[in-house]
Amino acid sequence: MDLSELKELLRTVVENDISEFEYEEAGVRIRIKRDHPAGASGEDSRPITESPFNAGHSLGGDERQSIAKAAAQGTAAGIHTIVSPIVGTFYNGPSPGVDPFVHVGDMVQEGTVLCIVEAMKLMNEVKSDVSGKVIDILVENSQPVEYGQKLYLIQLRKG
Amino acid sequence: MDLSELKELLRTVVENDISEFEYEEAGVRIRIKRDHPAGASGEDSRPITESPFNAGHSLGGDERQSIAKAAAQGTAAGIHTIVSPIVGTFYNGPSPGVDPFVHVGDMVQEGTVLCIVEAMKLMNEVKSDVSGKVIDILVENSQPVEYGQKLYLIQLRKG
Amino acid sequence: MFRKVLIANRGEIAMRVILACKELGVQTVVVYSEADRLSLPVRMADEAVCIGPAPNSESYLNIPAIISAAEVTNVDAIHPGYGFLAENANFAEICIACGIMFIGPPPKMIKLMGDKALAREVMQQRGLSVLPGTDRINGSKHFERLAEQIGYPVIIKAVAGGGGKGMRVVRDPGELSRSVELAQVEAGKAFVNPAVYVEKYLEHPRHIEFQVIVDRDGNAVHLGERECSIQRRHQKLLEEAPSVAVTAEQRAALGEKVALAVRDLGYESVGTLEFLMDPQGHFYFMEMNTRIQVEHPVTEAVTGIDLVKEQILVAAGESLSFRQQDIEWRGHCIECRINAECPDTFVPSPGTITAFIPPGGPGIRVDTAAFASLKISQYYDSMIAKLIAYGPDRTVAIQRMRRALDTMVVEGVKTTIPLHQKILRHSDFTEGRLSTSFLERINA
Amino acid sequence: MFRKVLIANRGEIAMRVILACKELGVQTVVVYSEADRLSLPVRMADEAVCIGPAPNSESYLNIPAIISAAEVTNVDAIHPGYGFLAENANFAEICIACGIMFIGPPPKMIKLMGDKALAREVMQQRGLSVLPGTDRINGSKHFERLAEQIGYPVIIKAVAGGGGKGMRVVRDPGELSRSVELAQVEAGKAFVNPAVYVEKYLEHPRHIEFQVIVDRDGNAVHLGERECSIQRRHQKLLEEAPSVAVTAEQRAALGEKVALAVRDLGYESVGTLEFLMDPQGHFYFMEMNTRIQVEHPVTEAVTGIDLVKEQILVAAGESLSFRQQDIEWRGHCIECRINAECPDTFVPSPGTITAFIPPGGPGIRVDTAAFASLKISQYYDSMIAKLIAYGPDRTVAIQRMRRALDTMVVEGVKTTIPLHQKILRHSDFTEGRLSTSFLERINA
Repeated sequence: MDLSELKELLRTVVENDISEFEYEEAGVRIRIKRDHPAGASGEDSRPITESPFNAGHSLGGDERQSIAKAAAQGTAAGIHTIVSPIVGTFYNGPSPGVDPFVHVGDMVQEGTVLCIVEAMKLMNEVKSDVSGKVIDILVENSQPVEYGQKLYLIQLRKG
Repeated sequence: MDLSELKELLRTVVENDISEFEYEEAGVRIRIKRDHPAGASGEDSRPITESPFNAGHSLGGDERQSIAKAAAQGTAAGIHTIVSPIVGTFYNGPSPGVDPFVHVGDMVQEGTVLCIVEAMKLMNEVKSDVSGKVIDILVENSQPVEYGQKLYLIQLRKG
Repeated sequence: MFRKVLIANRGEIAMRVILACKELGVQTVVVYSEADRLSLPVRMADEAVCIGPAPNSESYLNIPAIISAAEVTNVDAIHPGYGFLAENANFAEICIACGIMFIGPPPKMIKLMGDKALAREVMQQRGLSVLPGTDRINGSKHFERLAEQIGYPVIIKAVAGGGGKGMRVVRDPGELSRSVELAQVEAGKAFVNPAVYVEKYLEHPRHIEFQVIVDRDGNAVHLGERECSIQRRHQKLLEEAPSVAVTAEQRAALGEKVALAVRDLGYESVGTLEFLMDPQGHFYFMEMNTRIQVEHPVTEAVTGIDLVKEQILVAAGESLSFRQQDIEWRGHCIECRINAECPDTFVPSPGTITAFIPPGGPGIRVDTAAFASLKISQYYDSMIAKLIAYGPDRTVAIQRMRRALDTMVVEGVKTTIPLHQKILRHSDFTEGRLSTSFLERINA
Repeated sequence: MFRKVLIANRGEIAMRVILACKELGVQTVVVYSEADRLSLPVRMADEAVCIGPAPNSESYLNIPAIISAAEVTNVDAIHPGYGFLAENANFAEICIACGIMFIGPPPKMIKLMGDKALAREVMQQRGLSVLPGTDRINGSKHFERLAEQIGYPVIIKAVAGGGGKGMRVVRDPGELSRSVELAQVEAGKAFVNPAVYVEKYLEHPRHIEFQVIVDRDGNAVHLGERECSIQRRHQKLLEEAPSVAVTAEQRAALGEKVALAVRDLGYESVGTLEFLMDPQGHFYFMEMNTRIQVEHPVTEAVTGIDLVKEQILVAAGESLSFRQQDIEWRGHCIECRINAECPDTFVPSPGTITAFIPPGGPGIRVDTAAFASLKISQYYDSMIAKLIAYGPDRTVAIQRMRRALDTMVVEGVKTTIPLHQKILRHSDFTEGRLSTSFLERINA
């Protein structure tokens, strides 16, 4: 079976909402498994309430899910996500009015301090655990962040 | 099996609301699983109560489902199912103590009277709508039957 | 008591009757159409019998099939629920002829109250006020003068009516003749019987109804009123008990009249007398429903009486276990009908419920046969759940209903939840300024 | 009143607090672990903050993370629910030090009642009977004579105890020494504090507890008793109010003592005093829980008082809206804890709930955070729902609970439903012959 046939098969499996598929013939073996073939979707009757948390918008169920997944899986190939290790307030620099630790485009080393998350008056430094280039900063200065919230995207250095 | 055959198989599985399908023959092995084909399944905490209906056992959810499916789809190729057109009491012959209209093994024609379903003192004849051989009688004499309940399996005459 | 009862209905009311029977230790049989094979009542009843395909005429209105199912399962009685055959005197008569108790009033009472013009008459004779109106009109003569006497606006209603069909409001004398003819055609189509009558039309009345229950020994007790003013197209959407507009004195006085009237008529079982109430506090009898109502839970909450259980007990010949003086009204209760329909246009929204999380916590009752993965069929009524909130007073009942609506999850179909959320937060509702035109007013 | 409250808990009690806050018009924030990202409280709260990974120590017991979440969301108060940090005096102190109200009693009251031996002492001083027993035992000297005086059997209990840990029954004097040592080791492991004490062991007592609520002005009201005799491994499984074994006179007399005692101690908030009751009708104070109990709904049902709302109001400095003479007990209420565990072995049964249909109808309340497709994590408590049945009397409450259990659907995990079905149909239960050994007896 070639790639285009495989892709077509995958599409068919998804379209038909199959949760598991196995096929074996003459040395070829295919196994497809899907976790949430349909899952809850559709309309939510709950009124959306405004929240000061997370840059002025409440995290809806789907969003919470996608954050969880992203945090768990990392993102696209070669891009590393730095997440907040604790709940607290994000500061991009050592004190107000001072230059941020890093800007988009900066190269960082493993161990470079990226930001501070303040929790209970304690300033917790968040260091990069990889070396590479900062390609995005996902939160605003002095914004509250939760555990596991994505803070920085780092393009890994090749090789 | 080529891709178009596989796709057709998948579609058939979905259309018929099958939850699991496995096939193995001469080195070919296929397994298909779907999560929520239609009804709820799994463990049921409800105590099973005895019912006089349907030969002394209550129809559980799954059974009801399977009857619905069978009634809707017919059964395997070449075998035709005669279902009850009404709710009532099934009689295999014209009156008690008299020979049944048909026995397993009998050949029947389209229009042959197979049984009577009594509803509100009215005797409703059920005729065969195909020609073939009676291969199974699925209910006991004078048993209550519901709408759509399978009564006879007829092996269609070939050609 | 009955040993086994057949339930000739579906959805939440079938579940409701199953629950009552389980509490009474009575076995249950539900009949169902092919479309309801995976329904909750089928799963929860002791026995279930498929009686036909999805269309009502071939299943839930199919009298021979239902009677045949009752015979093969050997039941003592049939509970018709509401809708379908619940107010079909012919069905009640056939049940009785087949030796099966019909859980409802005697057939002649169903027949009497099924004739809206006659019901007006007998209730008027028994001291209930009715709106100025005519007797039935078969031709179209003389009634112009009658309408003139009554005073415009008037409303034309079908004698055999119900559900808003064959109803027409006439404000201009010039339109009377044509409106009568149209109403007659509509009534003929909807109810076979084309007869109509004319009545004074109240502009912004409240819909107030009284619950009664009568046993075979002639003990007649009223359980107070329900306010059902919030309607769309003459169909109730939200009900409450008690009504903020009814005083304890009015409740006692009208309730007594109502109980006396139904006893005098030889009524048995539960029943509901519907009134219009004008802003001056006058009550006008409109019609009597001879079955359990959708909105019975609000009365159950404030009186503590299980109406469905009592209905079954009374049908089995038991004497009522309470008298009028035992009835106390306590607290306040609101019911919201959660329908699978667009909350703006009221167009039904059939489909598969993908998520269904009913609300819980103190004071909340949910009557439903819905669950996640259930398919809502286009063949049947769109009501999927009744959300019932009780509290020590109306303020708490409203707070509880709001949070229940806000925490209820229904996905896969559109529902009336957003409309109820709007109603429950509208100052006209919270301050009790209700009338049958409430919904038009707040949507305007 | 508070503007915004943070809920430092999960599952049904987090939902319960959200519902109370919604009724009070208070904004809610829930904190949650990664395992609870798709939970109902997270969906239903106004805001939700992830505070850590699944293990309790890193999330629901992670004080800095919770306080930090409270600070960034700018809440006025924290509701701890039950379990987790609810009876952690240190947490309550930190909340107060950070300017956040702790919705519970003053920290020193938590500390006092956390020392079971000291709690015995102060309550005995205030006129409550306790079982004959010793003060704390640090070494293992002298207590043989004390045990002799008390009379065998005796029970060894951890001073810092709870949940059955560090408890040992001793029937044979020869086993006392070894049992004390083992209990000390167990207590040390479970609670850090190895101190134990010895008490007379009652063979078949009832577990009866009294609910109190005290406001900041010193108004102390008792809301009567709950019977919680049906336990497995010292964990409650089924509770009811009132107890069939407690007379109105006993309720009034002990209730008054209890209310006076807690007021005298300077207690505030809701609290529960647990007693053992011997067959002669004597009550022995065991311990006091300084939080809302799992079984609070049975008291809510029979008194009509919303305990969680009152708890929040009292914490906000409001005066109680009722006095002792306003409290009336009406009807009967039973609660069954539906746990995701094997009904025979009580082994937890984590997994994904594939179908979840809570029962409805009159008199039924369901407190739960479960729904179809929810994953039950092995990290947390196995209770997935509380099924609460109210009726005008115990007979009707039992009938309703039976049919509620029979119509509840939980698929995908094993539950305690079959065990409750067995209990509710056992003649010892229906006739009220209860003791803490009930479950062993009926399973024998």
